[in-house]
Order: sequence, then structure tokens, then C-alpha cells
Amino acid sequence: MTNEELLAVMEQERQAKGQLKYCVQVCSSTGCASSNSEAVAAALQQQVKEANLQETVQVKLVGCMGLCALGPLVEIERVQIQPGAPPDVLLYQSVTPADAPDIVAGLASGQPVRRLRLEMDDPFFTRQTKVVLAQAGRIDPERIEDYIAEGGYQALFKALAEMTPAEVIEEVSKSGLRGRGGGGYPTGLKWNTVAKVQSDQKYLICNADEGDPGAFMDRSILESDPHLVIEGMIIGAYAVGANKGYVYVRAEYPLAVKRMRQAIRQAERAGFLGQNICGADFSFNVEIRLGAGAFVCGEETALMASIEGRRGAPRPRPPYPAASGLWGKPTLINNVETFANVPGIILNGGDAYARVGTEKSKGTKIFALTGKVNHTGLIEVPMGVTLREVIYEIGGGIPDGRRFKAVQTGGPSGGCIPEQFLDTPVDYESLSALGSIMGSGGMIVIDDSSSMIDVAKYFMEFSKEESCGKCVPCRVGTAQMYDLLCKFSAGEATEFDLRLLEDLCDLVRNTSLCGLGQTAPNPVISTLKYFRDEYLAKIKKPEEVFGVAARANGRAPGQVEQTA
Amino acid sequence: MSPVPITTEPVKTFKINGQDVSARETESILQAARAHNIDIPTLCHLEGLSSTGACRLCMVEIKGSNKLFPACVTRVQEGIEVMTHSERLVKYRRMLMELIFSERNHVCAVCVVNGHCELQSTAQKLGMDHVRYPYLNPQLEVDASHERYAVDHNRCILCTRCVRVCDEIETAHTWDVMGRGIGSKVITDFNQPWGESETCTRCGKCVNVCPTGALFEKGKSVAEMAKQRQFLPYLVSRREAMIE
Amino acid sequence: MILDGRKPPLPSADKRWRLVDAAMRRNGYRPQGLIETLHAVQEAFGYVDDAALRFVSQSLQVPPSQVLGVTTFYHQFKMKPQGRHTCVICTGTACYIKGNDRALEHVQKTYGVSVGGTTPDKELSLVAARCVGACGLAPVVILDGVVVGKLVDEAVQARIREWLKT
Amino acid sequence: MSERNKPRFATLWLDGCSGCHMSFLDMDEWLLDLAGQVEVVYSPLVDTKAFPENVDITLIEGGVASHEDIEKLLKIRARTKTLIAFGDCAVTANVPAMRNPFGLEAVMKQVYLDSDAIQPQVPNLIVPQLLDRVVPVHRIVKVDVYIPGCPPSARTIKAVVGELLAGRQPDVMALTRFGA
Repeated sequence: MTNEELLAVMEQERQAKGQLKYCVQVCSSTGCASSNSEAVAAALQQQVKEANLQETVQVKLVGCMGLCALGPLVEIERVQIQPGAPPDVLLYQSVTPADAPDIVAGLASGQPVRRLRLEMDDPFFTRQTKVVLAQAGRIDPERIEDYIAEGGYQALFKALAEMTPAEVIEEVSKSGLRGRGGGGYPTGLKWNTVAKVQSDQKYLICNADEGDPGAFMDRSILESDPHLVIEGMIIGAYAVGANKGYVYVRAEYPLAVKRMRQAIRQAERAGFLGQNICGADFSFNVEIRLGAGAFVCGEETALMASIEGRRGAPRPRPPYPAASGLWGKPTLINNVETFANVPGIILNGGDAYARVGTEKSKGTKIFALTGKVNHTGLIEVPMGVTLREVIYEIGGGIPDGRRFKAVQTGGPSGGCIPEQFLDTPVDYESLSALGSIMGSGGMIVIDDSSSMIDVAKYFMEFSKEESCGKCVPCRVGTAQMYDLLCKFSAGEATEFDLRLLEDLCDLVRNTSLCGLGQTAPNPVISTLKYFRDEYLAKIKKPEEVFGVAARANGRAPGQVEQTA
Repeated sequence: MSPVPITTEPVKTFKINGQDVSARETESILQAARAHNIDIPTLCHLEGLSSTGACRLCMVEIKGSNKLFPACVTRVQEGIEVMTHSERLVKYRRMLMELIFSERNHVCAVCVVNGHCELQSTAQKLGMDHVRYPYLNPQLEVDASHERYAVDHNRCILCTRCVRVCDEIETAHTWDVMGRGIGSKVITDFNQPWGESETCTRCGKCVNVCPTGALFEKGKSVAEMAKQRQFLPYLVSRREAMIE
Repeated sequence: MILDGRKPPLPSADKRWRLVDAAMRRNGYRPQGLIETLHAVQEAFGYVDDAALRFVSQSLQVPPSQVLGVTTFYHQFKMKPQGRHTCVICTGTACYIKGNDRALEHVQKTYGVSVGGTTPDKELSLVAARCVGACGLAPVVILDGVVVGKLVDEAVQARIREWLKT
Repeated sequence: MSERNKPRFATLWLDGCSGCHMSFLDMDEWLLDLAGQVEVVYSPLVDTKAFPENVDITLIEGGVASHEDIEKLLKIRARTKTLIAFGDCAVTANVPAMRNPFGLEAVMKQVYLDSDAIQPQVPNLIVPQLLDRVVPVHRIVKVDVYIPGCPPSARTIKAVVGELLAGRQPDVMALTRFGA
């Protein structure tokens, strides 16, 4: 496709839309799809047909709108005659197929259906800043034309036609973008390192192995706006000189896999992938590789081992993937959300991007806000927003009249942050100063009905189960820590056990081979720090524990006879 | 006399525990330390096999960095200052040994390699006089189906030396690791009894590189099994000669 | 000898083996295609059995222990046939916080099936998922592929009872 | 020196084979020296029935296998200044713990029911109640000195006890190891 052809597609789409009066958008992402949104779309389609409104009303399936808890969500957009006018939209919540007649009747009469209406002036909508998710929930993720109509692939043309690879990297560096997978490594720096290595073959990997329980940002992006990620990957490949790319995505995300496969085929057909992309002297292909249920494969060296068809066990670094990655070749690995930020940076410039956020953390971040909070769902906020704003304004506070206790960020590698730090700005440095991490963006709200020991135990069980087993501290240390936490949970721990637990946190953090082990103690460390009382309350004297344990575990020999 | 052989390869000079040392740039900190008679404990490492950095006993400190570095897989660098026995390292090593002992059922008193065991002697060297962590006491099998050898998983520390020697030296790749995490286990072929393995050449290399009594010759009783390793450097040098 | 370098015949006339073979062909019968091939086996047969492991090992020239090592590393690959119905209970953090541990315990106790196991009558398999990424609907269970969200305790138990009658 | 000012010395035998005590007796003529230096207040080797108060050094052989063992240990710990885990069974639970992976029930069934064709029954009168798992002494009470070995040699015991009596901290691991 040439730039002219691209603009022609855009124009064509705009004209087609100009014929419409209403665009009815039904969420088809995993969340809403599981609440039967496809049937809702079909019923709406049927009603539109019966009312003979096909010419002016379009019903389409779109990606995630964010407020998953209230799905299926349906957005009614009144198409504006005036270009550039603010969008006129209306949102319906918890829609069932039975609501379709009323909704379509409402279109004809111009009267919204009150009982379904969701107020758009709620802070959930007004306090968000949608950059990466700007088109999610607005475009049909299964049509490349929808993406193009909203300016898609223009960044790619700009990069290829007007910029050298070095200039692309310069722009990304200027933006201050940092890895969104959790590490927060400066993206420009990483790209620069890979670009500098001389090699006949370089690889680019998009890490979509979103394994943190309680996180679904990447799934949502892949399901809602797959071309955004592909465009970011192509620009990255151009910048570092990679000719082959892989998207490593969890098999647990079937819809994301399907949409990504489809998008890759569309991009190939349009000439955005393949030989001499857009007429430039640059070739790049992308393949999908399915993960197979191993959290540790989110670690880059384990991920590469998995793509090579081996056990996903990490190896010591250096060498780093930038020098010796997939099959020993220089490799760029970035996470889904990182790539999704790239087209915007190229199109609007790094400086514009850097205007949002804090001094060291630029741009926006997507969070999966879940747990004991009223508005569970996906949100995008500028870096630097406070936890309180996220939980109480966007999230609408704690349900069922309960008290906030902690917010867990960063999944099994992160920590629990208590109430006194709710005014902390959300950025890489502030969260790690509190003993948690930004992580990939899971944010789980915990209320006073949960025991923090049980939360730590939950995460430790996860790390124990997901440890690859290669290095001693992670393999045995997580198993021992889990057993110790079980003793605390059951009220059978002694002071000696507390010392063992704290020693293990220190050992496992400092001696494990990869990030999984190095961060596995974090949930324990942070709960010990902020909720130590809960641990201390469970401690008993050895004579109590062993007296009780002896009676509970020890069986009189006679009992054996009875059961035998 | 310098322990560094005459070579065209660039040489790096640096410090270990305050002592000036030099090594070829492709050497690891561990190799350099051992060439200078500085002892760093290891269990998974065995000269002649690839290094995996799994047991973490050889972790050292490098001045200026808060991180610890596994000496077996960290290359020497010009001007670095390596510390091999700081208080922190000594403490960590002892804890790592405790974890290894707690993982499976190590009963030195009734072991075929009692007195010839690297796990046992390393524990002694590190001053580990007891294990503070509860023993996990898993129920594991002993496979004596092989005509010459047996494997006792109770004594396996998952160092993967058997896997590596079988793959890299014998090239049979009879051994590998199945499962993951605390449930990992070394297996032969499709996890069938070793004696039924269709790929095993009965060479016994795995038995001799095993640092514990997990792999042993049948017919050996308590403390009777000493491992013979002289074949390994010999085979490695034969291989290098053939490549050249 | 199991790895004599020759490409083995398909294990049986079952047409599904052709799908497996096609997956290997796509990767040029190279060892790096092992995980892709295992996905194909799992998809075609629902689980990976000894015959499949042997066939894949011979076809790709990957040592048997390595094939089994890779298969057992990844929890996606099942080594036993699954039941007529599969109940997946999400144990992700959001679902855990909202009480899915109770649903898991309920299914285990009521139907006598352990996590990763199948009832003796081959009716029900129970899987504990790490996180299905539908946290907004927590707690989530997946009944034969259908995501059911926001139901706790008696409500989810009733849904499971109903579903098992189908 | 009068008996009154001598350190009070005890030994205890839990779940073990008594090999450590045999090794203790192997100290031969040094036993006479020791007898001159300490007052032996309790031991399977002497006739005292109750464990006394104010003991300076107690050597404990054997793993902790029964409810009764726990009760003894808690009492002895409270009455002893320097408690020594004496030999591998006390230090690691060693051979007695080899039943742990199978669970108590399976082991009792194998030993008393399945292996006895004539009158299969599990002893259930008078004998102490067994723990599900045999554990080392330090899992129950604080231990001050560990002497690994199966058994520790007479030379090791002599050196360690000698150092302690001399008021010095012995470097035990220079003398012995697990399984020694």
C-alpha cells in the first residue's frame, strides 16, 4: 500500500460513515463476550433491519471499553456532520438481547433508554486519559480499514518515508517511554543497543505472555486494537534493523490470538508486513508463538527458550538479548503496551508524548483495576496520578460499606500498599520506594475482610507453582516460604519461624537466577513491613505449637489398627 | 609463575579478595579464582561441562555493584574487584546448603557415597552443622532397573550434571528434567525405568559426574562408592583436538 | 532404535495425526517446532499421550527425555484424556480476592475430583487456571468454554449443578 | 574439687540406636578424666530416674519421634544451660526420619500388620504416642551446640566436651560431618 492508497482508504471510510446517523458499538472483548454481547449485537442488528434503518444505523462489534464489570456495554455514537466536532456518545450498561427493541426505538425517536444509561460524566470516564486505548472500544478490531480510518499506519509511513532508523530511536528516546512490562527500562536505550549490534539477522519479539494474575491490559489491547501493536512492532523493527518478529502470546487468550492472527494477515495483504514494506528497502515478517501455561516465560530469556521449542528456563544474563538473544542473534524484546505506545510517539513527536506524566515516568499507563472496588475494569491514566484518585474517584471506592485495607500492584512480584500511602503518585520510582513495583499494571484492591497473611500466601503459592526449578533459592526457597506462610495462616508459627521467613526473603531476593525468584518475596516483605501485627498476632510459643501439633498430628499406634 | 598460559588471547588483570590476578578474557571468575588457588564452592558446576549458574553457591560480590554474580558464568573483566567470602556470601551459601538438604531425603549415614560426597564435604566446608528449615520429606522412588547402575531420587539435588554430560559428552541425551519447580525430576527417555531406556549407552558418565549418591553403581554398599572423573578432561581435550 | 533418523509413519490411520504432521511440516520438521507440534497434538486429541510423544520425538529428532521434559514443563499440555465436561476455575488474584477459592473447594469436594484431575466416570475434569484475564468479571469460572462471571457461593454452585445436567 | 562445684552433666537418649552413647563410652580412659571433671546427674548410663534441675551440659542423642520425646525436651531445655544435639539423629533426625516420606500410618501398617502373618496387631498400650514425622531436636527447642556424625567419633566428643568444659566454643565442623 502506498501513502496515497492509505489516504484513499481513510477517505472512503469517512464517507461511508458520513452516510450514517448512528453508530452502535457493541463490546466484543473477553469480558463482555462472556456476558453474551454477541447475541446483543445480533438482536440489535435484527431490530435495525426490522425498523428498516440499515442505511443510517450501523451495528458493529468493537473492543474493550474498560468498564468490564457492567458489561455488556453498548455505545451509541451520533455521527457528527461537522468534522472535528466533539463526539456525541451515549453508553448503555448490562445490555441483554431483550433490550434491543427499546434501544433501536430510542434511535428512531431520539430518546435514550433511561434504565440502561450510564452517566458519562462519572469520574471513571472523565478522569482517564486515553492514549493507547484511544481507539479501543471504538473501532472494529477485525477490520484494518477501521484502524486506517482513525489514522492507523500513518506513523509507519512517516517513519519509513521521513525518518532514518536513528531518528526513530531518537524520537522514542525523547519521549521518555519506559518498558511497560514491569522493568521500566528506557525503551529508546534498549532500541539503541540492539540497533548498534552488527548482525545479518536480528529478531524482534513482542512479549504478550501476560501472566500476572489480575492483569489483562495486554489481552485487551490485542483484542481491541491489534494493528496498533503490529504498527509499533514494524516501526521498532525498522529502527533496530530486525527482519523477523514474533508475538509470544498466552494460549489462555484465544480471542487475542485470533484477532492478532487476523490482523497480521491483513497487514501482510496491505503490504505493511513482508518484503519491501511500503516500497522501502525494509522487510519484516511476524509470526505468532503460543505460550503454554508457564508464567516464567514472561522472563525474556525463558521466553526465548520457549520460542526455540525448549523448556522455559531462564539463563543467566549477560549476555543480554540485545547482544545474544533468539538463536544467539541480537533480539529486541518489548511488551505489548510498550509497542502500542510507539505509533503515537512517532506521529505526534517524542516531546509531545513527554508532556504527560512525571519527571521520570512519561506518558500514560493502563491498569487492570480489580478486587474490592466498585468499578472493576481497565483504565488508562497519566503517570503520576495518585492511588487515591485511581481507587476512590475512577474506581468509585470500596463496595459493601467495607474499609480499604491495601492495594496490591505488580502481581506476584509486587507488594501491598497500605492506606497511609494512598496519596503516592503512581510512577516507577514511587511504587518501588514503597516496596512494590509498577509491574505490568495489575492493581488489586483489598478490603478489611482479607487477611494479609493469606494474600502473601496466595502469591507465594503462585511463585512456588510457577518456579521453573532451575536454581536452588527459587525452587526450594519459595516452597519453604509457602510452608511457613501456611503455618502463620493456621496460627502454628513460632518466633523462630518468623526469623526463618525473613531470612528466606533476603536470600531468595538476592540469590535467585531470574526476576521471578528475585521478586517472589516482595508480597511477603511488604506485608511484613506494613501489616506486621497480623503476623505477630499469629505467633505462639513453641510449647503451645508442639503441644497442639503433637496431639493433632501424632496418632496413637492403636488408631492405625482401626483405620487399617 | 603466572598461571595464565602463553596465549594470543587478551589477558585481563583484576583483583580477587585484594589479590592481583590475571586471566584470559574468555575465562570465568571461577576459573580465574581456582587457577590462583582461591576456593569458591560449587555444586552444579563441573569443569568440562557447560555452566548453568543453578546452584548459586559460587555467587561473588563485585565492588561497586549491589548485585551478586555467579562466578561460574561471569566473565572476568579488567579492573574489577571481586570478593568471594564476605559475611553476606558466607551466610547465603550456608542457607543455600540448608535449602538443598531440606529439599529431599539426604541421609549421609546410609549413603553409598558417604565420605566421597561433594554435597557432604561442601556442607562441612561451609560449616553447616544443622538445617534450620523443615525437611520437606518428599516421597521419591529408587530406580534399580538398570543392569549396572541405579538412581535414588531422594539424593538428587537437580544439579543437571548427568543431563549435561549425557548431552554434551556422550551425546545420547538420555537424561533430562521433567516437571518444574519443586516437582522437578531427572528422567531417562520417556520417564520409563532406566533399564528400559532405548538411548542409554550404559557408559556410566552420568554416574561418575553426579556429586551425590543419587547415581551409583549397583552392588556398592554404604560409603563404598567413589566417583571417577578423570575421563572428563580427557574427553574434552580429545574433542577439542578433533575439532582443530 | 527410536531415533534412527528416519521419518516414522503416522501412528495410526486416525486422520488427526495428519494435523499433527502438518504442524511439524510447517516448521520444516525442525526441533524448534516442538511446542507448536505439542499444541497441535493437544488440539487434535485433547491430550498428549505416549504414542504422540514417541511420534513427535522421532519425527523432529528430539531426544525422548527432552520431549517429555518440555511437555511436562508447560501446564497447558495435558497428559491424560479430559472428561466430557471441563470446569475451569480461575484462581487469579481478582478471583481469589472475590472468593473463588471456595468455588474450587466446593467442586473438589462435591464431585470428588482434584485439580488437574478427572472423575472416574470421565464426566468432569477440573482445571485451576492462573488467570483468564477477565478480572473485571471476577470471580470467573469457565464451563466447557463458556465464561461465567460474578457469581459466588450458592449461585455459582447452582450454575455448575445445572450445567452438569446438560 | 568437691562434687558441689563441678559442672552438672547429663545425657539423654531419644529416638536413636544408642550408637552415639556407645561412641561416648569409646572415649575409654578419658571417661575417668571426665568423671573427675563433672558430676553426671542423669543418663541412660546411670541409675537416676528423674531429670534434675540446674544442669550445665546435656548431650541429646536421637530424633524427636513421640509426644513423650517432646515433653522430655521441653522440660530438659528449661533445666539445662548448654544443650547439645549429639549425633545425626538429634541434628537431622537421620535414620529414624526415613519413615517420614511414607507417613506414620503406612509404616505402622507395613511393620505390624502386613509383615506379621500370625497375630497382626499394632501395639497400642503403654507405648508413647508417635508423631507423624520424626524431627530434629532444634525443631522443638533451642540447641546450643550441634555435633553431627553417625556416630560422632570418641575423639570428636572428647574435643567438643573438653572445649566446652574449658569455657571455649568448639569448632565442631572441623572435627566431624554428617554421616561421619
